[in-house]
Amino acid sequence: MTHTVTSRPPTLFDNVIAETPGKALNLHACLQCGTCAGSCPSGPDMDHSPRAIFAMLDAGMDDEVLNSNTPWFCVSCYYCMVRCPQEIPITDIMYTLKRLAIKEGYYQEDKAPEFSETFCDFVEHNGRSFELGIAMRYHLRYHPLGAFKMAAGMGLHLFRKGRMDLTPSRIKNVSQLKSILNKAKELGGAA
Amino acid sequence: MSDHFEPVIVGFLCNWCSYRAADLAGTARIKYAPNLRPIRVMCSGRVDPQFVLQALRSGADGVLIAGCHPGECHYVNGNIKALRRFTLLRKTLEQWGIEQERVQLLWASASEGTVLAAAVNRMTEDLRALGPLRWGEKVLGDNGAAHLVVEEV
Amino acid sequence: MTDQKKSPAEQEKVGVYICHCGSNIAGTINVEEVAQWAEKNPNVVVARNYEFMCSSTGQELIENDIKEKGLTRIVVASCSPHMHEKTFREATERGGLNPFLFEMANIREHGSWATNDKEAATSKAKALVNGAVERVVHHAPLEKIPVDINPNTLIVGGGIAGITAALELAEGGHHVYLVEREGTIGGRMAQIDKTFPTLDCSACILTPKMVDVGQNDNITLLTYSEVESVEGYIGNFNITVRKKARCVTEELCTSCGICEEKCPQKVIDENYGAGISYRKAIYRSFPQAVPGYPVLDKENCTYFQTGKCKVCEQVCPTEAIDYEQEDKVITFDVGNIILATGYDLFDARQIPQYGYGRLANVFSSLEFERMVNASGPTAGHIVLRDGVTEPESIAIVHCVGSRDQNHNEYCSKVCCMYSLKFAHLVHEHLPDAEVYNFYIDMRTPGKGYEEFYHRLLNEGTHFIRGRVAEITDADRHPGEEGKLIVQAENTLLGIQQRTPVDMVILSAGIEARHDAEDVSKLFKMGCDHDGFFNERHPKLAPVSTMTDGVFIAGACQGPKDIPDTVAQGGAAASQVAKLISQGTVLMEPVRASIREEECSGCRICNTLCPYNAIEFDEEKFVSRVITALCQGCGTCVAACPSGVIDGAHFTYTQVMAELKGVLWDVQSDVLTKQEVA
Amino acid sequence: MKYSYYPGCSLEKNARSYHVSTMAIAKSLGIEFVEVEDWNCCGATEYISIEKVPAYALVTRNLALAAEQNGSTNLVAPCSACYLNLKKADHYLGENVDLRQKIDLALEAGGLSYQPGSLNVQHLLEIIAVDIGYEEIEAQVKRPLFNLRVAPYYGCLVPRPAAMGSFDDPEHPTSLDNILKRLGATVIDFPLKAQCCGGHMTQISEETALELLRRLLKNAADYKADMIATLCPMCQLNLDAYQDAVNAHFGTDYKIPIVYFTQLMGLAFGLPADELGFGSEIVSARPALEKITLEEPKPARTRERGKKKTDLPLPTRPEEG
Amino acid sequence: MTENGKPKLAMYWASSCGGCEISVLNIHENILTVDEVFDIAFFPCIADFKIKDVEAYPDGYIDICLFNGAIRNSENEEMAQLLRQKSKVLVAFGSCAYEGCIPALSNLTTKKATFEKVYFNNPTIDNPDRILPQHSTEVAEGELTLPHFYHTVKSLDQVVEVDYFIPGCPPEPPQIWAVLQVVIGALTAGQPLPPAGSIIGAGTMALCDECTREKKEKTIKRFFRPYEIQPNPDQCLLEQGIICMGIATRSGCGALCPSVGIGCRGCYGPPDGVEDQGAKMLSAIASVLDVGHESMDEDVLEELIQEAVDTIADPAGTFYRFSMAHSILKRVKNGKGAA
Repeated sequence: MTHTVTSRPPTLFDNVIAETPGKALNLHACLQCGTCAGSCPSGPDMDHSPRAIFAMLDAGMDDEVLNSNTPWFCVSCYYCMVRCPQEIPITDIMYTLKRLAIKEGYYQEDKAPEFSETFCDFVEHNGRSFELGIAMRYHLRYHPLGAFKMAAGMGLHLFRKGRMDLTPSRIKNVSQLKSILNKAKELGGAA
Repeated sequence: MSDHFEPVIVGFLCNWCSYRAADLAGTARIKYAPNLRPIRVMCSGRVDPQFVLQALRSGADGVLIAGCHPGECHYVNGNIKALRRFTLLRKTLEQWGIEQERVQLLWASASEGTVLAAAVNRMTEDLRALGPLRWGEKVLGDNGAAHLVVEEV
Repeated sequence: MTDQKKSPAEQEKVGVYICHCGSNIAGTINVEEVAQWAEKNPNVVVARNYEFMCSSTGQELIENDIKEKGLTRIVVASCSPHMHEKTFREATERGGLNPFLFEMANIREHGSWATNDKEAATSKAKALVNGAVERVVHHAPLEKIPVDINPNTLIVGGGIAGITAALELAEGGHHVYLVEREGTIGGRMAQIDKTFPTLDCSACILTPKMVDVGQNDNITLLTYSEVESVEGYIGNFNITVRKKARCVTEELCTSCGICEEKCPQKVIDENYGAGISYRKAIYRSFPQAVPGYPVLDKENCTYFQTGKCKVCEQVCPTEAIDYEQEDKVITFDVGNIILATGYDLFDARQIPQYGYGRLANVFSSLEFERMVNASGPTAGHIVLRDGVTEPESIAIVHCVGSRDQNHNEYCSKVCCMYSLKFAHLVHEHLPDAEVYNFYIDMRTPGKGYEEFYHRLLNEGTHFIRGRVAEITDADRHPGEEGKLIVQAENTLLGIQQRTPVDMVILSAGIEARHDAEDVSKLFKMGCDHDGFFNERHPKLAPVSTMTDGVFIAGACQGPKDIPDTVAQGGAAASQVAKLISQGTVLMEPVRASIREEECSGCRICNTLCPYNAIEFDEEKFVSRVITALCQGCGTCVAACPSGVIDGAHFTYTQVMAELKGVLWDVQSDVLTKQEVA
Repeated sequence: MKYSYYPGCSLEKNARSYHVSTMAIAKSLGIEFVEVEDWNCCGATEYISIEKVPAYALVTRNLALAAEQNGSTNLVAPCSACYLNLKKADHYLGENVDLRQKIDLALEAGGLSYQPGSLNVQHLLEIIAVDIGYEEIEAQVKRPLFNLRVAPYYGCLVPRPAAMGSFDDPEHPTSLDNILKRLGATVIDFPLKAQCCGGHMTQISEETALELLRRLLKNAADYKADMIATLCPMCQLNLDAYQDAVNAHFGTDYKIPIVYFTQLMGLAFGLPADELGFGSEIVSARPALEKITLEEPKPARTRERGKKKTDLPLPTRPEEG
Repeated sequence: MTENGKPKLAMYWASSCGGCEISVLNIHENILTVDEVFDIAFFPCIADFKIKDVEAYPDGYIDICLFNGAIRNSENEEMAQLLRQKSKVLVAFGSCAYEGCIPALSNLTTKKATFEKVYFNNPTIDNPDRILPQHSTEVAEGELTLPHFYHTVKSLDQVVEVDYFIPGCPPEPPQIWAVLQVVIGALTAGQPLPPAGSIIGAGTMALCDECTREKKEKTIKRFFRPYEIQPNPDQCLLEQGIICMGIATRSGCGALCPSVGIGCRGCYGPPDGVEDQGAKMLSAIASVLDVGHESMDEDVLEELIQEAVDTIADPAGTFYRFSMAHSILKRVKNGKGAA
């Protein structure tokens, strides 16, 4: 694909493409056909359909895009990506939008970032995750009521079935992992 | 000449497929390495191995022979003869110490402008990595010191 | 020894003309610099640069310089020779020189358009110009070779394109061989019910033409036949056709249809019936078939499979059934060929999320076309797969397999219009049914087409702008039970919609025939990367191909509606008629010839010519080229170990001169003595 | 056959039964799994939402370890998310030079390195369906699952995205169907077989997640499935642990057990149920398993083509064609 | 040397085997006529001359000099220069002087590799101290010198201007005698000489012209080395898969080798109109290789053709056995290629 090089400062549209691996350049070729939004299992809960997000990116509506809950409602099912007639890596773009929203300080309160951040925090210290422990910590920190509900409901079930750990396992070489991740952070910037 | 090396590729392009592929690449404004110097022949079967040798002798860093895909030759099977000659020539050139990348055979149909452009780009990169051939100066020493060249043993 | 005589080449006076082509060339290449540089070549008398060399003033420059400056050779550096070689050869000739004393350097397609690097483009242009100058001084005057045109024509494909072309030629008094793979001519148009936007009955306008074909003495109709080989060249093709055994003696058959009626073996008619109806093992695709003789389908015939039955033989009143009949191989000569092999429909099973083949009430467009046809399986009633229930709601899905990188990137051009036609037919047949058309963009360019769209808007069709994501029978809510749910984003509202319907029609796109590539090889022409046949020029030669004497018409060249197809059939016929009335064509004199007195008779060249243009003289022990058969590829020239075969206009000296010319800047300064000598 | 094995965090505890049953059938099928030593979390779908380079570094550490430890060049993950993350990292690192260089440097800080393309990342389903093959599976069956109606549930991350070369159709996968059929089970044509279970949506918008789960349970129930067979710990957890919540929220009464396909394979191979981790599911599988009979049910009528005189022929499907 | 009015004849060998001299003597009793007509001015093979003698001649003193042998080292070149200066007519006599011949096959390798082979890695050599000949060696008596060994073997015309070329390895005696007769005629009876630069003592077209084997259309499936098959005595050898260079070789020898069942080696060089004998030979036989068809898969096609081509063991050495120095490329790339 030929891509015209310009000297203007990069827009959010450009950044999204630059920060997404794969054939993100195809985003330029979006037909606005709506296959992504039509395919999306959580589409009805998004405040803009993925297609609309792409139109907004093109229109320079950066604030609205980064404020949107759309990427946070992406369930990573990849239907949009395999169906897109222009082969746009839509799911990967949703991940990029999340990262950019965090970097730019957007995103709505009590939405996914905290969950993701809790998760990452945990993995960085232990090398492994235990989703239920993480969920519990996340709820305790952000939604105490939810934590109670969870503990009393499915948490209890799982605990009984021996499927819920209260003590996480830890990998042996945590220091190696930490140096890798620190270096990666240094190289990666926030996005 | 500066240190920067731009390889020179002579291209023998068949009139019906590859020459038109290059036309199409241009018409479609596909930008590719300007290192190819195309010569039109009616068929890749017209390419006499002497042309290839002479191109190398006359300063080219590589030669690209391009014809129609097997089965699509405008003259039924001229390209098959080109392939047979190319295969034997390649084996002979190997004895001459000439790297395989320097003489390449490509099938590019009239609709494959992108294929041709990509092949030229790739070949240019190959040759850039190999460095200049400049048979006259570097091998035969045409620049004067020619026959006095005494290789230290 | 070296400078005693000037080679004749150095005595030529060359004129060099560098074209700006507006900014197409001059925007990237420093044309002035190239011209000034070229003038330094000892053979060059004058080098000019001019804005448009192909303009009449540009051509006059050449003519005047030949006359005034006594030029003997001309070089024009401009576009591809495939574009203007002819133009400048003619200018050269008008100036008084043999047109072959001209050479072209392609500095546009191969130069200015291929790079943005001005310096590199300028230096490449110098190399190409120099190559042309060094070459042209070795050019020799040549005369074109006249070739007679056989007035007969082969037309492959008996759809509306082939029918049109055949009738045009036959009615003009020329003989045509019309070869059709199926048992009858008619093609896709015979399957269709109504044509958009006029809603004419397709059969009503097609069948009279089919009958005309059947009755025209100038048309040899070869149905149930396939072309096996094609040899020769424009004016003189030799064709071999295999006429498959239909197990019916044509001379005896009266087309009464009793065999078909009595045949006990029912077969799904995948072809004409689009898989939605049945036919017998001995069958005519439809009652108006031309010719009217049936075809016996051996693979499904009970007699051929089990050895018992022979019902058709017993009921035939004229003893026309012949189980022993064998394929016939027919050969004939023609001067020109028209390919009108049509298209395949995109197979919607490649998009599993649309459920075709899994969900019974998802239909392909051709299935619907047959269903709504009065001669179809339901006599024109629109019903669900159970054959009885009338749908109350129908979704028509546009762009199935088209405009999709995963399948075909191109727009199939006819689907929007036929989808609108379907919507109209539903309204007509089932006035109470709701119709939903799901589209990405509504494409209705054509006479009366947009008006037809407006008519459908008025008829109350629901148009939803959004490409369908999936079609499912998995209901979520009570309203969806037992329905097919069409899920798509209504992009104009920005919301995801689930539309429950009874029936879905998939408007599948047009694809190249699955065997188009084999056919293109058979006729020695090319396919584009979508598999459609390549035309010679997308604008100016839409029905010609790269192979002289081979023309294309209709959807084999790309998606097309009926009016365009008919127009192309006519255009191809007129191209052929032009050649027939010319009687001869002048062929490029690019031909091989053997210097017999120097031929050692080694016979290396004897097997190389694909046209058998080289013969061996057993008396003189030398090989000889039959000029009329030679096509000028030059393979023998390259192979001759004695170097005694000359390839006119591509001689050893000419190519070597061009080669050294394009390498002017990289040759070593000091040549070895041998080369100076 | 020998494979490097990456269990992933879920299989350590929550999806223990998946791990246990995988190991059990591996024995029957002659597969040797060598666990990647000191593997770390793949980052699930969370890490990539926060930071790109560290997310790829995190996954790639596992690839580097697996390649270095040299158990096999085939790396198998039973968890869909782990599988996709590993495969995606390998793919994108090979394709994106800039990313590759950064990851090289990050790994170097930990004394590791990884050459993209040196491992073949596979999901457990792939090696069982493709490498082992249906014939071999059928040969191992000692106690067929006759009369058990199973909904084959693939979820998202194994069939999709297809760009990296999926072994099955991204829209309409069939490998699990085929395996279950060979086990003797009655496999329903589950329309939602590759639809989403909601993933981490349970933590973000329970409302959204419960609706997605409801659709799956309803569709399985509509098709009278006795159980749903999964191949992903996240799918299992969501459908199993949140089934109560779905019922409470929508006023439904689904009791569909969610088991791993490896558990069913083990059962059919004649292994004892308690060695396969049965019992750890929240919606008990016992009532469904009790329906298994020794006799083969009458073959379900094949699709009803041309059944009635009026019926129009139906086009064939590719797998029938 | 006394002046007796007879024309002066010289013959010198540079890098060659000596066969050319033998061939001259093979003109039998005619050698007496030569002696009668000519005065021998320089002919180290048959009479004792010193370079000093030649140097002492005035320029153009020698009427005709038959120079055989290629230019392998600096001495060869110096002698070529000297004889050019002293001769009216300089003839490149035999394949070595004409186009490099067997000595020039070493252009397929490097000087370094040649020395390695000759002075170290050779079963008949014992050279533990790895002593190599040096251009200059100091001894008590002073400096001893050896000629420079060139990297590339050249033909005579690549170092001096040459008037005529007589091809052949060696040139056939009847052809030699024919040439000498012309020269004698010119010198004694004032008959015309052929134009300068001509190839004399040979035909103009390819050898097949004088080969009596029966020739048919050529379709060759693979090639055989001579020991692999027993050729049909009447049929064209090439058609039987034996490499016969006759198709790309100048006639003149009377097709001696093919007539006894051996493929032509190509010693008469290319026929008129061919620049690079090897390339033409290569092109011709690859063209008639009857393997692979346009309907085949591209991969299969390439594989089949490669297989057939691989039945030719040493294409460069075979096709350029005699013409390496006159080929377009002349030698292999430095330090690479066949050892």
